[in-house]
Amino acid sequence: LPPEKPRIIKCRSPEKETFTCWWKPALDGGLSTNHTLLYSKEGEEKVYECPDYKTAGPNSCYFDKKHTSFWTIYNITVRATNEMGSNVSDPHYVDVTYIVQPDPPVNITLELKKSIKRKPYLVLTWSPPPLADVRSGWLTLEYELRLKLEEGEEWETIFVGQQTQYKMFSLHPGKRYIVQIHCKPDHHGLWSEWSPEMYIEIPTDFRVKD
Amino acid sequence: LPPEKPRIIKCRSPEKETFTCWWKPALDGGLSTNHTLLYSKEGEEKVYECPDYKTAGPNSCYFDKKHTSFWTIYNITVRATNEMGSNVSDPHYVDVTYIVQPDPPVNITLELKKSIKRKPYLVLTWSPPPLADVRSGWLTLEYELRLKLEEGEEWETIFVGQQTQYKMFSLHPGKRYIVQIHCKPDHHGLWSEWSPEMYIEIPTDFRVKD
Amino acid sequence: PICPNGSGNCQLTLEELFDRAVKLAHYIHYLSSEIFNEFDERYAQGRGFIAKAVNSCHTASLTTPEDKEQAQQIHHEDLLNLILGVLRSWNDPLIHLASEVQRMKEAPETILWKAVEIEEQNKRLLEGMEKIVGRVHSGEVENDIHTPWEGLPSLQLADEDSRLFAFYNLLHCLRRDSHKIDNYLKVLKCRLIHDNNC
Repeated sequence: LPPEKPRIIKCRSPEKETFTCWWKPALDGGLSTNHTLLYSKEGEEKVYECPDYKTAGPNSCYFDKKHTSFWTIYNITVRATNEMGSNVSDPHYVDVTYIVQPDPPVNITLELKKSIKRKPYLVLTWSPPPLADVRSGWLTLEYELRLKLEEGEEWETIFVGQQTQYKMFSLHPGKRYIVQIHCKPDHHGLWSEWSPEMYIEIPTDFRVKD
Repeated sequence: LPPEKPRIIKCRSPEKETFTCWWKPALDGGLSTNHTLLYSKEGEEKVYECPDYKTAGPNSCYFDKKHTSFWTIYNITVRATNEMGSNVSDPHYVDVTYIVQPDPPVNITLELKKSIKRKPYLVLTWSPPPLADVRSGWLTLEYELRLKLEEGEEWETIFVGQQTQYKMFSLHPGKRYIVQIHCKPDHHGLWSEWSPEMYIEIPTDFRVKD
Repeated sequence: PICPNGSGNCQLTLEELFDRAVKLAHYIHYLSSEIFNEFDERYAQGRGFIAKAVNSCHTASLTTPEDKEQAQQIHHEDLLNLILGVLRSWNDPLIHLASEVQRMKEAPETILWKAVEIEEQNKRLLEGMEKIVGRVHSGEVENDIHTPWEGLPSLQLADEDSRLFAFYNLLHCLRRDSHKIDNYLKVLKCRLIHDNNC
């Protein structure tokens, strides 16, 4: 039998300069199957082949700076071929601006502070991922943090816009919290992975004196 | 004695369309002294005199739209003359692009809202200063806001880019805050004065139910 | 992006093209200001270069709008062509700027990186502007507006003061021209996309 239809899983750009697409290989019924990624650009008839099948690992195509334009929409397909025939995936349209997924924020610090009337609060600060920081003004990021009691089930998620600092007021003295932060380009693009889990214990003597 | 050397103090443009220069009059030792502002423009030999000594008050020269060009270096000097002789200031090089200092933002509103998860947040909105024509795109303004607890010492300053609205998330329930905003042209120019202080009290019942 | 149903071709809207061009032009000018300021602080203090840097940009012969009224009165196709002309006029000098900066004595990494980044992003903006002009222009994309740059020898002069002034002047002109492009694109976007109601 000719191979089944392959499927393009996703395409991602870390910084609006390069991007990578991954596909799910076609079920090949035991015959050796070869995959080819082809693409055309909006308004052009010409069809190009994937410039680099290696850099991003198996079943992937990496578009370096030279092959990445963010002035156009890519129409991408993958063709699976074996000795019995071939099959082509559905077209996958890619606009690089919409597939930007930054790396997580870095340098996260958690600091317990006491306000003037001894009210405790937690100050979180963080920095943009190195690449975005260097390109400030070009890649504007928004942040969201989440926290939960260590033994708790439910995360509480808080959107904080472009701030890189946040104050938490309603905390349980004597409890341990887990905190994570992630980021996303301000208009289009995708949330980064969550930053590694960070732990903070609220001391018991921080009891709030009302 | 001839007058001492006059000095050009500063030049400012409030809306990137006109500009004004002010000078410090020369000490005249009691003799009546007359000041003349002369300027030449980059790429031209011709020397012009100040077009309007009146509009901006004493010891000033006002350049209306017709006399204001951007991306061009003005070489400006002031000459003080009395019956004993005259003296010329050092040249003052000005590109109006870099001396735009707008008026503060106006129509500032503060509104307390509750997020879906009952978290209180403050929505600030404002408008550009009336003189500034941001609609045509000729002038693009960026904003920065600062706030502090009424009894606090330290201002927290937040750069908000070109938005004219901002959501503040981490607020002390039961506290009174002071808020101000100022603006600056994108890239070059000077921050406006801060807007008048505005107060907002975060109600205590906004405490999150654990 | 608009992906017309069934047709094999999606297309970026003019608004999306302008959004990206404005953001990129803003970024290029931000870098151009930074590199100028860094160079000025490190190499030009007390040398009185500003007085000499008058009327010496290789793009001076391109008559560009110098105030709001001129920018609003010029036809958008002419302004687009002017932007293309200024961008093209910077292709060559930016290639040499990046390589000559690398030859400078202990040029800081931040200046080096910016010179390369500006050259790359300028090419990118040129690609985008040609696409926008192609969309907006009724006729063929004009290819003739362009001013030659003969400044390479002065970047390689043996006399340090003259060589530093050549760099200063090039960066001064880059800051100025990139600001013009940034400003004109914002005016054009407000005019063509938002009906002068940005």
